[in-house]
Amino acid sequence: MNHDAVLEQKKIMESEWGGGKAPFGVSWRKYMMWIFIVSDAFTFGAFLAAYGLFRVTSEAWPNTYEVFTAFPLIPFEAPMLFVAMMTFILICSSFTMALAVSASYKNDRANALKFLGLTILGGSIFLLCQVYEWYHFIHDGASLTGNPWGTPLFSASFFMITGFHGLHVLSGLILLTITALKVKRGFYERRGSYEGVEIVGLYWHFVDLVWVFVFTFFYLL
Amino acid sequence: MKTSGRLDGLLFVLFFIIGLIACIWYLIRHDPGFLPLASEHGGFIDNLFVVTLIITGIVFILTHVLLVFFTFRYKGNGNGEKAFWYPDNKKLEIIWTIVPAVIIVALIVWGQVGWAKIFHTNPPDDAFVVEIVGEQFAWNIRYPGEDGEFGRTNPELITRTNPIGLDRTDPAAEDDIVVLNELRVPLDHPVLLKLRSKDVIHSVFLPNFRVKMDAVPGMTTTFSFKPTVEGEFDLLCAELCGLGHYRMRGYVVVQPMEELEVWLSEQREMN
Amino acid sequence: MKTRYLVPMILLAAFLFAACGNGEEDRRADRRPAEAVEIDPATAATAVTTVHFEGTAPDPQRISMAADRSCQELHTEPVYDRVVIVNEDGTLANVFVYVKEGLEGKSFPVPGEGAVLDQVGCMYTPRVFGLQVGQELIMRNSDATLHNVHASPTANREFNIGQPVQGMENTRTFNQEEVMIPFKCDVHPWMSAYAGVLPHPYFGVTGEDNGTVVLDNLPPGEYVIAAWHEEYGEQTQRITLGESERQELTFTFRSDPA
Amino acid sequence: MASEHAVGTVEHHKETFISKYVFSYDHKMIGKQYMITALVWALIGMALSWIMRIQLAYPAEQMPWLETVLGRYAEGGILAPEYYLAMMTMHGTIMVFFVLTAGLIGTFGNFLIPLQIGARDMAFPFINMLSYWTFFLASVIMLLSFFVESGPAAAGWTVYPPLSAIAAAIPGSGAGQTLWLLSIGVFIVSSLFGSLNYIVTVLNMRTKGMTMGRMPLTVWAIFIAAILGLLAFPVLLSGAIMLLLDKNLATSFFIPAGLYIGGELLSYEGGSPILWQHIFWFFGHPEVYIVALPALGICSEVIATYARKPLFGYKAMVASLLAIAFLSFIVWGHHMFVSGMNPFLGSVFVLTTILIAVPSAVKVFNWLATLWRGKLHFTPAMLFAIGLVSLFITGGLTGIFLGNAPIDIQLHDTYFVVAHFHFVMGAAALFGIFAGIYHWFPKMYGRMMNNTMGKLHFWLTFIGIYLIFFPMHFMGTTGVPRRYYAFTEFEYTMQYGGMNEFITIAALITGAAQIIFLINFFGSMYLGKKAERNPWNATSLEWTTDDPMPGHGNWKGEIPMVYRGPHQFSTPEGKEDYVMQSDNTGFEGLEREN
Repeated sequence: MNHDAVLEQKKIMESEWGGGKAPFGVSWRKYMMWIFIVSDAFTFGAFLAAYGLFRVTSEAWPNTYEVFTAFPLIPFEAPMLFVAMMTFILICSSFTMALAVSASYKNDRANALKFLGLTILGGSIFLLCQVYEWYHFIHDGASLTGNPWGTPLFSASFFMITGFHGLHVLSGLILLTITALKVKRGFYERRGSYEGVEIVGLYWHFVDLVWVFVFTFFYLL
Repeated sequence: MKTSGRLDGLLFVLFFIIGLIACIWYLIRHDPGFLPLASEHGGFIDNLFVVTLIITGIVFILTHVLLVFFTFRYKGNGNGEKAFWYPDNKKLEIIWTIVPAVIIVALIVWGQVGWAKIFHTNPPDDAFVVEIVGEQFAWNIRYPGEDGEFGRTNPELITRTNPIGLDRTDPAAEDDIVVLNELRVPLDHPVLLKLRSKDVIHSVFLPNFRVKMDAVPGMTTTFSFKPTVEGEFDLLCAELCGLGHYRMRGYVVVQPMEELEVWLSEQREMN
Repeated sequence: MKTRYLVPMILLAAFLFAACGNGEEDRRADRRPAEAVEIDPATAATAVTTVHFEGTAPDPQRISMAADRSCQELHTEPVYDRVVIVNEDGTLANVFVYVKEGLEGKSFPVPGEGAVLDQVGCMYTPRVFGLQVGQELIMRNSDATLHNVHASPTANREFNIGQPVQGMENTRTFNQEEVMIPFKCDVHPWMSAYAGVLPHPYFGVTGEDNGTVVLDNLPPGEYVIAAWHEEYGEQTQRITLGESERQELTFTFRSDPA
Repeated sequence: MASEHAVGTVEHHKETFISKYVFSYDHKMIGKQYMITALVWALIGMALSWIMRIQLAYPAEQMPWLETVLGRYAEGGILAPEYYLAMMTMHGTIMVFFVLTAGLIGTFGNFLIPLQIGARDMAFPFINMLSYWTFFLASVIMLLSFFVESGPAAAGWTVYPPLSAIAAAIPGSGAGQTLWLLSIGVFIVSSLFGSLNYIVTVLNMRTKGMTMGRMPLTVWAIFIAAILGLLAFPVLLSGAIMLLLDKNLATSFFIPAGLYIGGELLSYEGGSPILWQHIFWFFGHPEVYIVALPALGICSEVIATYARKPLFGYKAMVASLLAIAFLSFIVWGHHMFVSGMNPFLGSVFVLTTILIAVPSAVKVFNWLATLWRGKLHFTPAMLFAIGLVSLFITGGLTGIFLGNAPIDIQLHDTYFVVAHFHFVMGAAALFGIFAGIYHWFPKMYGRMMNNTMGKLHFWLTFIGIYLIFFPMHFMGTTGVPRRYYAFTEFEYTMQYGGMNEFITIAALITGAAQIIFLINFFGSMYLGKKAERNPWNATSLEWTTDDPMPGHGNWKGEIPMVYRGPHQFSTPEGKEDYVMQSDNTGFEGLEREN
């Protein structure tokens, strides 16, 4: 066998993609989460694209600044204030999630647990806010088949998109809770890797990112 | 590992030859081409079809001759004798990437010229306008009448005697003529079809005129063409629309404008 | 190692649940039989109902069967859409007359013989008819073309049966009382028929020869008799029938509600 | 990260019947489960096509036995039009999703990926097991829809609303359609589970020396198909959710205002039926390649093996797979040239669509070049692979007609389309399955299939496919529309009465020929000749396992290392006419160094 082939084989055996190891040092768990996120992004992408089409083709689209004006305990109208607050809370929870991941990297169990707890808190508040938002929207007469502000596609796509996102937040909260319990019991410490926290973190950032898109396209624009 | 195979190679050859003969026999005997042409733009479609058929036919026969010949010729004995070592040939591969690409781009460009003629040119102002409203399972054909304008319609007004919900309070609707399944168009005169649907998606298919366009509820689609042959033709539905899809039959009558106008005035009296 | 089967078990349970849920639907059809009524022929009463028409009947609309040439070939003379048929004696045909109230809680045997809805010459025959809850409805296609019987009830289950072949018959039954169920043929938009489904046998349709319906063999009592016409709607009258009594009722439909 | 790679060190706990055959974690068993389920579905799908064919050949003929078989779907021995459409819809759905998608990527993706890249199992065997059982659940739900009162879905496998969304429009759009949507939703989840595993396993679990460029073409094809599935299926999921809401909760995403159906004005408002078509075909066209690519991959590998030649232009073959996959996402509009879509968009789609012909042509020419001067061994697998090439050429060329929009005006929704996709997607993919089964059966069950029966099966099927589908080109050119219950209503379609009868007889015979396969398949499982470890003298890693039928974990000892590319047949240096990828001749000592 010629020398070149041997050299090449040597190079291959040491290379990142040469087999026998994970390219970029990313474990299969993390790959799976990334790939799932890409796939799920297409689900949301399809919803948002459909929403965009409804909006462009509808003769009149309600002005969201006139629709989402409720804020608990405030007697006057505060357009978009509530949803801006929700968005802020969710972004904060993304921030605490990042802190939890970095704490877990330092094997700082107490801080990891603390920031995970804060993330769960933020997520729960967001979800409760969304319940309020839905309650108010329904109270004002919106349903899947109609609403007082015009085309029923408005309320239907609102319920569909925020509902689908809310389901994601809910499952994220469940995942976070499980992860937090595992951190508390020292599962990751024993394993020697806090990767689980990082993976849930990826999912949580994704859910937040989707919300930013929903917020931009549905509420702001 | 021992395998027989002389027979298989031979069978491939036989199958190819017999199949080819059977096809040619059938083509000569039954002439199963497009239905007789009756529209202007259809000639382009027919030509494009025939040219594509010739090109793909050559490719089909060439590749199959090679495939069949190779299977016939290169039978191994299964004793571990080596085949010809030939893992790749860049030049060859580039050739058979580029050549099909060029042929295909030519076909696309030519096709697009015709496509533009069919869809991107506005029908003339004096085009004969007919509206076709599909429903399960019939075609409501509406002629605008003397004023050349279609009256308002409103689905809330639909009854058995007013199948498209024509709003008779609209002056433009007064002389509208609605008939069932009978599409009459003038000879050698541009026709503009406006298609709508009452319920599900239908598709107006006039095989002789090389016309096909979906009738989609909630929107109006159009197709314009020029009939060139007098006579009676078929109107079919080409989009699955329910259990009566297969017999959603309409009739197309092409006649000189004068005769058509006589018929229209008869219909107006009956309406 | 038990937990590894947890998820598949849940899936399996979900499937079984779905399978059972499906069975539920079929069981709904069973109805508890109410008390059967014995009618004494000696005391049975009779209500004779005549339906009159006043005013001018609208001109019948001509049906163009050019839409389906296999239908057109079945007729040599023009066909009219006869929604309003006024008989020579001034009575109105195709009125469905029935006992609307007064028989609640009683049950009557279901006739073994089915009611027939025929399709002849691309028209429904009869146009208006009645049948009992649970009685078979036989739908027949006597034409050599596709018909479909599309019933759009509200209380009963909707059905839509295609009949592509001449002589084809399909049967269905209705489980709920409903007056009237419209029938349509989607292939021939001009075709329509109406059926009244009642839990008792006291109904009839006025004919083209006379506009009288005799509701006999009724147990004595107080009733609401109704008459329904597809163009002019429903009218009701309350009557009390004594033993063996015979009463005559008259309904009058007017062309213009003056 | 070395520990991550060792996922494959399977704990050898005690295997029970349930853990071995039912809720198995072993990728090989899961692959077989997919295969058997898909075979059962294939039989059901075929039976449905028989019913359709009998109706088309003998319309309006009273066949009392039909009522015996179909019950209320054929009262009085006549298949009613609404149930003909239901049979047609279910035939399409079953074949596309449950046979071709699950049967190809599910079977061979699971069975082959770890074996061919040198892994002990998939990255996440638990998700792999779930993937099969969610697929099973989807199957059960779909099967249930045959038993609901109004019958299964009947709006075509493309389920265009409003027909599919409104029960009054066609009986199948009642409970049957709801179950259809649910089943497809579950199927998408299953497909997601599968894709996650395939992709991650290929990326992360390759044995030492197995670079991406040394993977057998089957793995490449399945890898790419998995990516397609990952990106295409979620879009269908979104669409299915919206359609389900439209159907059952009266939203109007896809349903416009003012519909008048069954004598009633419906209260929907504002939706767009065209949107569904965009969503569906954005999924639907990649789906075609999710089905086709694995078959093409199998075909490439089988041809190289039995031609005893390296696959000609391995890199071009991979590149063409990638090109086809990429293009498949931007061609969906060619299903909608006459749907009322803006004709300018049509022009764009013409370009992208017909461009797919280029990588497809490259594949065909490379296959031919692989056969050239080979030493061909005509095993059943090889015959099916050659057959696939022929079918792929035939079906691919007709795509050039349909992709060119002006011709499509005439041919859209005619039997020409039926012929086209049955060749290029249906039959070609089916041949891929058969080639794969004949080729890997010894590794699956440790026994050989019967050669003579295999060949008989091939010839009957191959000739049968041509007899069934080739004449449909003629019918389509004449303008015979598809999805017709009978061709009795138009004079020009009636001229094909004899042809329809001919096609039906061919379909019945071809279908019956599959019994030969079933006998061979199940018979060989128990009675076949015991297989050697590498009966075909093939080169890829699965043939290096210790037994013909490897246990869980695949290799008893260490996983072999890879020293060279796949399909190394008749190399000038080698002693024999094949060199296995794990053969370390010339590389002695390299392994120890590491």
